[in-house]
Amino acid sequence: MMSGEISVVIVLLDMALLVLIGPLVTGIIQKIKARLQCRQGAGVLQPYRDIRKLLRKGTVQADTASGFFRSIPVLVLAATVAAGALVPVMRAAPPVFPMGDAIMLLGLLALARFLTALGALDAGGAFGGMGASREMTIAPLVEPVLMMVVFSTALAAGTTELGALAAHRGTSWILSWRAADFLGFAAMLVLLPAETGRIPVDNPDTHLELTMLHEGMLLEHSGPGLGCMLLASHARQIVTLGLVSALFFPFGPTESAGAMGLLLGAGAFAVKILVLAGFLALVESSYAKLRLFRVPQYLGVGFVCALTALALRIL
Amino acid sequence: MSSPPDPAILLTGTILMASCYGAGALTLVLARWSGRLAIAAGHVAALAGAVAGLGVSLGVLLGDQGRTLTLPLPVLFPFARLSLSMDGLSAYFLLVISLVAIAAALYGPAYLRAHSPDAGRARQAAQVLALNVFLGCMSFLCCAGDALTFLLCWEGMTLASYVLVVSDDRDGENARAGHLYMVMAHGGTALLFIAFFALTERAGAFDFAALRAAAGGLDATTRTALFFLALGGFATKAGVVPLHVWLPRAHPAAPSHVSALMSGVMLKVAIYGILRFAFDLLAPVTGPLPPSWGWTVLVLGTTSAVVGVLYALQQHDLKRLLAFHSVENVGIILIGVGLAMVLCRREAAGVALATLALTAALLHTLNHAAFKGLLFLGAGSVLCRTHVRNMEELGGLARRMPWTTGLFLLGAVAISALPPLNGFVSEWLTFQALLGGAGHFHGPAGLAIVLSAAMLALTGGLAAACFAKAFGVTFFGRPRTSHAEHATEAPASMIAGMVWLGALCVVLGVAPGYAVRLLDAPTAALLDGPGASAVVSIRGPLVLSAELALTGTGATAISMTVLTALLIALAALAWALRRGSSGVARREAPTWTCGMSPTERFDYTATAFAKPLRLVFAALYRPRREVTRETAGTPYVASRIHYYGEVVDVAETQVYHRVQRGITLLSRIIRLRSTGRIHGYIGFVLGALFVALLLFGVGR
Amino acid sequence: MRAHGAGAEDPVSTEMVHAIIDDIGALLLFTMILIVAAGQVYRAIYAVAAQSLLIAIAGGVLAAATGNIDLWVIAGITLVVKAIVLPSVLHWVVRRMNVRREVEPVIPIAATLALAVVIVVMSFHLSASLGTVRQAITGNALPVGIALTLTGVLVMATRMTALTQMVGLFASENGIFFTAMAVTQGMPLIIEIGVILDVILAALVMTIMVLRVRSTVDADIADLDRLRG
Amino acid sequence: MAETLLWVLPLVPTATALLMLTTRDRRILSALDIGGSTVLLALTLVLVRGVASGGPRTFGVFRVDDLGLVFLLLLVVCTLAVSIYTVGWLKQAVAVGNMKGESLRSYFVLVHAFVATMVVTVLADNLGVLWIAMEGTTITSAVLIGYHGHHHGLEAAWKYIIVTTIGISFGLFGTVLIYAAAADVHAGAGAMSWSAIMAVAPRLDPGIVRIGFIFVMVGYGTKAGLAPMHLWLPDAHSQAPTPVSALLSGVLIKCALLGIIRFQTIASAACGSKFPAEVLLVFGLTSIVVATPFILAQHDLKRLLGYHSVEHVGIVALGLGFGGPVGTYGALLHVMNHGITKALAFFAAGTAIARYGSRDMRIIRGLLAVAPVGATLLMFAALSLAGVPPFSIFVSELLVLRAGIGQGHFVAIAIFLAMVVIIFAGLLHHAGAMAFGQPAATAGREAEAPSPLLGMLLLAAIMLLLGLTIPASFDGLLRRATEVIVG
Repeated sequence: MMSGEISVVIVLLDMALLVLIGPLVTGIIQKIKARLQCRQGAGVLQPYRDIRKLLRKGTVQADTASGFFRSIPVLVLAATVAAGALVPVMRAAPPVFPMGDAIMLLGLLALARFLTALGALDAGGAFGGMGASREMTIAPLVEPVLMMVVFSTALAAGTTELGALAAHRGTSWILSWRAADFLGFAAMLVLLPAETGRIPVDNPDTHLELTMLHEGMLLEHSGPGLGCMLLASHARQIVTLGLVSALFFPFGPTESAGAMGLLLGAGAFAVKILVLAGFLALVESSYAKLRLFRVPQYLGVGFVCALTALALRIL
Repeated sequence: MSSPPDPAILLTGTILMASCYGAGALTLVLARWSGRLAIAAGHVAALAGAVAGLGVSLGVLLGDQGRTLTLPLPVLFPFARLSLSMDGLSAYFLLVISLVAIAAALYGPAYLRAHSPDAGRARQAAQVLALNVFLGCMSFLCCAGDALTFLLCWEGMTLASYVLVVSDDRDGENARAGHLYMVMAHGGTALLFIAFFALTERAGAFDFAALRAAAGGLDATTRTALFFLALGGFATKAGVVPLHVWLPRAHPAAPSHVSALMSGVMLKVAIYGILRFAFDLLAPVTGPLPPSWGWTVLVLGTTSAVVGVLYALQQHDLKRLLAFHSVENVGIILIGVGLAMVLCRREAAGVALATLALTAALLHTLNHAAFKGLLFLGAGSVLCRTHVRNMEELGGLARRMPWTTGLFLLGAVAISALPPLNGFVSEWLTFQALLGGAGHFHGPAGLAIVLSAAMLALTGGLAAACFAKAFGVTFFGRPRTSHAEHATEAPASMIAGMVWLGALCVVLGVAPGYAVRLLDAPTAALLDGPGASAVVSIRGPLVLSAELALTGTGATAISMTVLTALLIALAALAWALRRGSSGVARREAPTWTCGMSPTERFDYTATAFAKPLRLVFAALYRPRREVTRETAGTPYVASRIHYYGEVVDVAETQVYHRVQRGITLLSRIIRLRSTGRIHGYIGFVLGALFVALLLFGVGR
Repeated sequence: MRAHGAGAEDPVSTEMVHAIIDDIGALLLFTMILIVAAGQVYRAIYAVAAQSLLIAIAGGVLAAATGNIDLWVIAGITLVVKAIVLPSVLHWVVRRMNVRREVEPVIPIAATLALAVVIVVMSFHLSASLGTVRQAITGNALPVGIALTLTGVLVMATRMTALTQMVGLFASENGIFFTAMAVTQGMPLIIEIGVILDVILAALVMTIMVLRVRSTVDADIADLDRLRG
Repeated sequence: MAETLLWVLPLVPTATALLMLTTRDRRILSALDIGGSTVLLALTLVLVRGVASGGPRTFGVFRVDDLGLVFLLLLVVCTLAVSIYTVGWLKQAVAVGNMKGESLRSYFVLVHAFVATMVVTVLADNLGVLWIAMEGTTITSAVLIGYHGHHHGLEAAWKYIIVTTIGISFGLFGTVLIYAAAADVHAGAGAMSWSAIMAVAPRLDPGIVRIGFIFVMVGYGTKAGLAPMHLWLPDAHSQAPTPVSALLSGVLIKCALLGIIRFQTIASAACGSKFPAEVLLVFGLTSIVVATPFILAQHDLKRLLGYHSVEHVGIVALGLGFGGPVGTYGALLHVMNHGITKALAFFAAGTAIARYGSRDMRIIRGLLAVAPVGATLLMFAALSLAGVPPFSIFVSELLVLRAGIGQGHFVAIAIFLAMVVIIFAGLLHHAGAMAFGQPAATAGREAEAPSPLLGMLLLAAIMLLLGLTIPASFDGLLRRATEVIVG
């Protein structure tokens, strides 16, 4: 029944790859932003350095936090990375042994977000609460639209398994794109900043209570814990980008081919990610952050696009 | 898989269950000597009954499919022959009931002692009696083989739960809640009476077989009318929007383990009724079900899901919040049911899809029973340790009640439909079914189905937000009042009850295939299709797969088991990472509050947490908000600011209150206008005679 | 009792009986109108007495016609009890408790009269609508009876004081008696006597209560309306 | 044997009453009271067995068939319960001063005279005798209603006696017409005996029977408390001493119903069963609808129960109107169930009222706290009146419902159910408010007296039994009674 089957090893390889290049993407985005702002900016490897530093440090834990607090970064990281295992990176086919599909992926990301919010509340204090509240306000509005985008492609493919999706779309994607695909992609582009926690929805560079969503929740984490959280947010970002690439322009061997095909896929993936990263950087440096209560309208644009995509797909 | 058990054993099991519940009901006499003794004995009996029920249901479900187990009851009423008959569907719901009942029975005694130590004997006796009657009625309602048994159990169930609601605490609030509940239940039952008797009078008999036969001869309109009557009756009980208003009042009022039963199980009994009517009793002999049925149910379900969770978000009473989530989850179940109705008995693709949808619904029934039961029990242990239901007055319980916290968190993750727990499984199946349905119906119908999928996604997200709030504010941060300050962990027997349900949540989440196996009998029976596992877990119990049967690039398959393993492995890795590469010690410091010394006033409150969403959905909430500021002399210095805000149920205020006020006012007026003069009396007699003579007397 | 259809030796022919009964019926209706129109309690009482007298006469006529002994007895009893005893009792009561002599209507007497007319028309229309009754009940006895009964009750409904209500009650029972006598077969004697005894008993109880209320609270019992709703 | 019983049965209460004239001592009076009722019950049971074996029996103007037996059973059971209840109730009433010690004898005598007249109404075969006995019940009970002597009581009694006497005289007129019709075809004194008329019923002149039945329906309907002739009922039933209220509401209105049923059988034989059914249906529905608002907005506990009698009589009429074996069976069962339940309700209400010294339901609060057993019984009675299982009325209402749906009277059913639900809401509201909450300071805290409880428990037991099952013997009785009506 499966068109092509990829061995578990490669799946795990994908996953590892994602985790490893996650910070790099962030670094690249930062670099591009700096350039666009006519700054030198930090090196693209800065995120790695940050994480290494944090992992070395000791932790300062809030005295009100409960025993759960320490385990939260761990679980968040695990959930995010596990989501990474569901994204086809250098393949365009489902794995031998089924693990999860797009819905599962979104579920895992939601799990990570949920745990992050809990962690923020655990320490008490206003920042965490505010961050969690805002994050949990935006998330329920993003998820359905994301889900609709997934559906709009899944309906064509008849499956929500990303590998199978990719396989169905085939590598000759750009030729086979229909109006629905364009609209879906547009919706996806609108959602990307929200899902990756960037301007105009969130501002990753500050805890300022006026602007932050995600960062506020990390305030009480420190040392290795914070490191895990940062790593997780990098991973989350690249996983989201990976989801886009898998949904709209998959590339890679559909058969469990040799190393050559895999390398080709990996290269293609890198290119796609770079493009998307550039897009994000562009948006981030050309827009201002929206007021919290403007965000629903902003997402509304995405919703309409996704809905139209669905309509075009079904009707 | 297992050899079909001997019917005799099952019969004995059924009788055993009956006698256990009966005995439990009779333990109320022990209250004559000691209330605590009565409570204990009654719950033990209930536990035994539940175990027996579990055994029986498993026996039927794992036994050879399609066999119906029948057991005639002693003739009570000359005009009807009472009987029990258990097929896959009944057995499955019996299973659900028994699973939760076990937890409730474990949990109950300690809870009642801790929560209301001053309870009088009469009250304890009433509670024991009502609890066992409640469980017994629910169990036998699902096994009812005829209309009268069904209705008697139905009424018994309502009455018993009413007693439990009003018995918990005799302040006016419970009495009012119970009143509203009882009245609406009665109204629903009235509809059921019509639906049933319209069939029995055609059939001339009460047993379901005869009703089926009678329904065969119905014309389309009558059939649909009857279905909607029944749907109205059951929807009232299931708390479907807009018939839900009683639910968030009555469920929290009951003792927590009863709340768990009411929310986790009693609503499902109504689902059972809908399924029984739609697929079994009223289903046309051939051809698909009338489309109006399924679509109505689908729409109702979607509405309930969204409205339920939206109102839940704005609740600060822990148990009311959970009750509103029951509305939401019933909605999710109904989405699956409605989809199954729409799809069933269409061409081949339909059968598989319908099976998928029904599997999703039934599985969610079980899952919701598990995690909602767990959550109510958790809320119960918080309640009985702090005697506070308003989460604004709680906080910081994680350090004081670690077990309760952990188990509640488990339930929260499950109900938020997050992997790797059971809530996600059934919602995943629902999504797949919806996608399949959307692909199956092209055109507007398909679009509607996808939209309800989107609504389902929205529901999931909001549920997560809601429980981030509920859990975080209740258990994390600093204790806001001395109630929370001095809380201690709940007694072991209560923990045991919660652990039972928690384990259920994990097992159903990690290895759902085994639960799907249990669904073979009911799904095959209702849809005369291949049965659940043939559709959903073809590749063994560890893999869930959904054949969307569209362009056929193959089924979507996920494996909760593998994924959980992966999660655990990764968590282990991450833990190693987190321990840090250096051995620098961990130290504690106060939470960062911009340099001020933090107090509990700094912690985010539930109201504040839910505020953004309240503003986003203000159009629907119509929130009431009053801010009064006392200024000290100059208007620029506010000495204190009072804030009062509440979100009221629109259906309740806009519809129910008006109707009620209208009726009351009308009757008051009529009563005050009525004369006390004898001349009026005589006049009425004379008038009656005069009119009667003109109406009936004049020869025609 | 006699079998159906009186024999040839009857002193008066059936047609004649019909004629007489109809005439008496007319007179009864007239008295009824008097009762309705009566502005004084005494007049009402006298009218009832007259009515009872007429009924006694009717009884006599029918007895003569059918030669039915029972009817004689009934006629006698009616004469004594309803034409003499009960009216005088009422008379006594009125004097005993010196109430105002005027009848106090609830609705204007003219309206009551109108209603009475409606009732009469209705009852004739009714009995006309079922043709075959005539042989079972002599002449116009049925419509007249219905009219009297209902009008009597009408009087009860539209008069303030308890006494006038009792008057109305007797009037309506007169209607019943008239019809009962006119049943060609005649009623069984015991029944009639039982009925009359009951009427007397009821009258007795009512009188007692009227007086009792007079004595305890100085009000007319028919005016009490504290129990309502 | 059974024949002799026919004339012995009415004599039992009469004799009891006469015996009572010999003493003034309350204990002896109560003893006689209970003794007389017990004998009555025993003899009735003998009669039931006799009829079950040997069919209907006739003796002069008396006749007993299964139809009558249903009502007779109700009568004797309630009488016994009343006697038991009276013992304790009287003690309390005398203590408070509601009853004057010296006038007790006349009270007891009147009660038994009342019972005697009711026995006669049930056993009467001759329609004239039926009428006489009916009027007899009016007179005796009127005196009992006014017994307390305060002018509320007198007012109620006056309204009662006037209105019902009017009604009864209509009944007499109807009887006369039916007789006239019967005498036409049947000739002879037999023309007044129900059984004889039934023999020739199909040949009766339909027109005159129709008029006659309408008169009887309105006349006896007044006595039975069918709307809109019911207005006297709440007054009378609320003002009478509690045991008398129980007899009035529980039994007397049922006797009137029996009268209606007797004529209904004649009418349906003469002019087809559709005509009387229609009439009954209309009056039944009217009663249910009319009773509703008064139940909702009621503050006086005993008036509330009075209006419930209106509602339930309406339900019985509805059942008879739906007709058919099911409906009639249900109606008869409802007669029994409502009689028992309503008596129980009045008893429980009476004790509560005595405890709080007020009939205002806004004052009776927190009964469960001060009198758990009594409160529970009150709740039971209320739930049963509201038609909740496992109490008896549920079963009979269910049968009436079945009949209605079976006959396709969907509009009537819709109205009926709507009203039942609304009434349920009101009743539950009242009962819940009385039972729960904190008791008022005025509430008497003394322990619950045994004898009233005994009387109530007797009735409650029957109520529960009939709710859980219908014994075969009783079922047989009801079936045969149904055959008497439906044929």
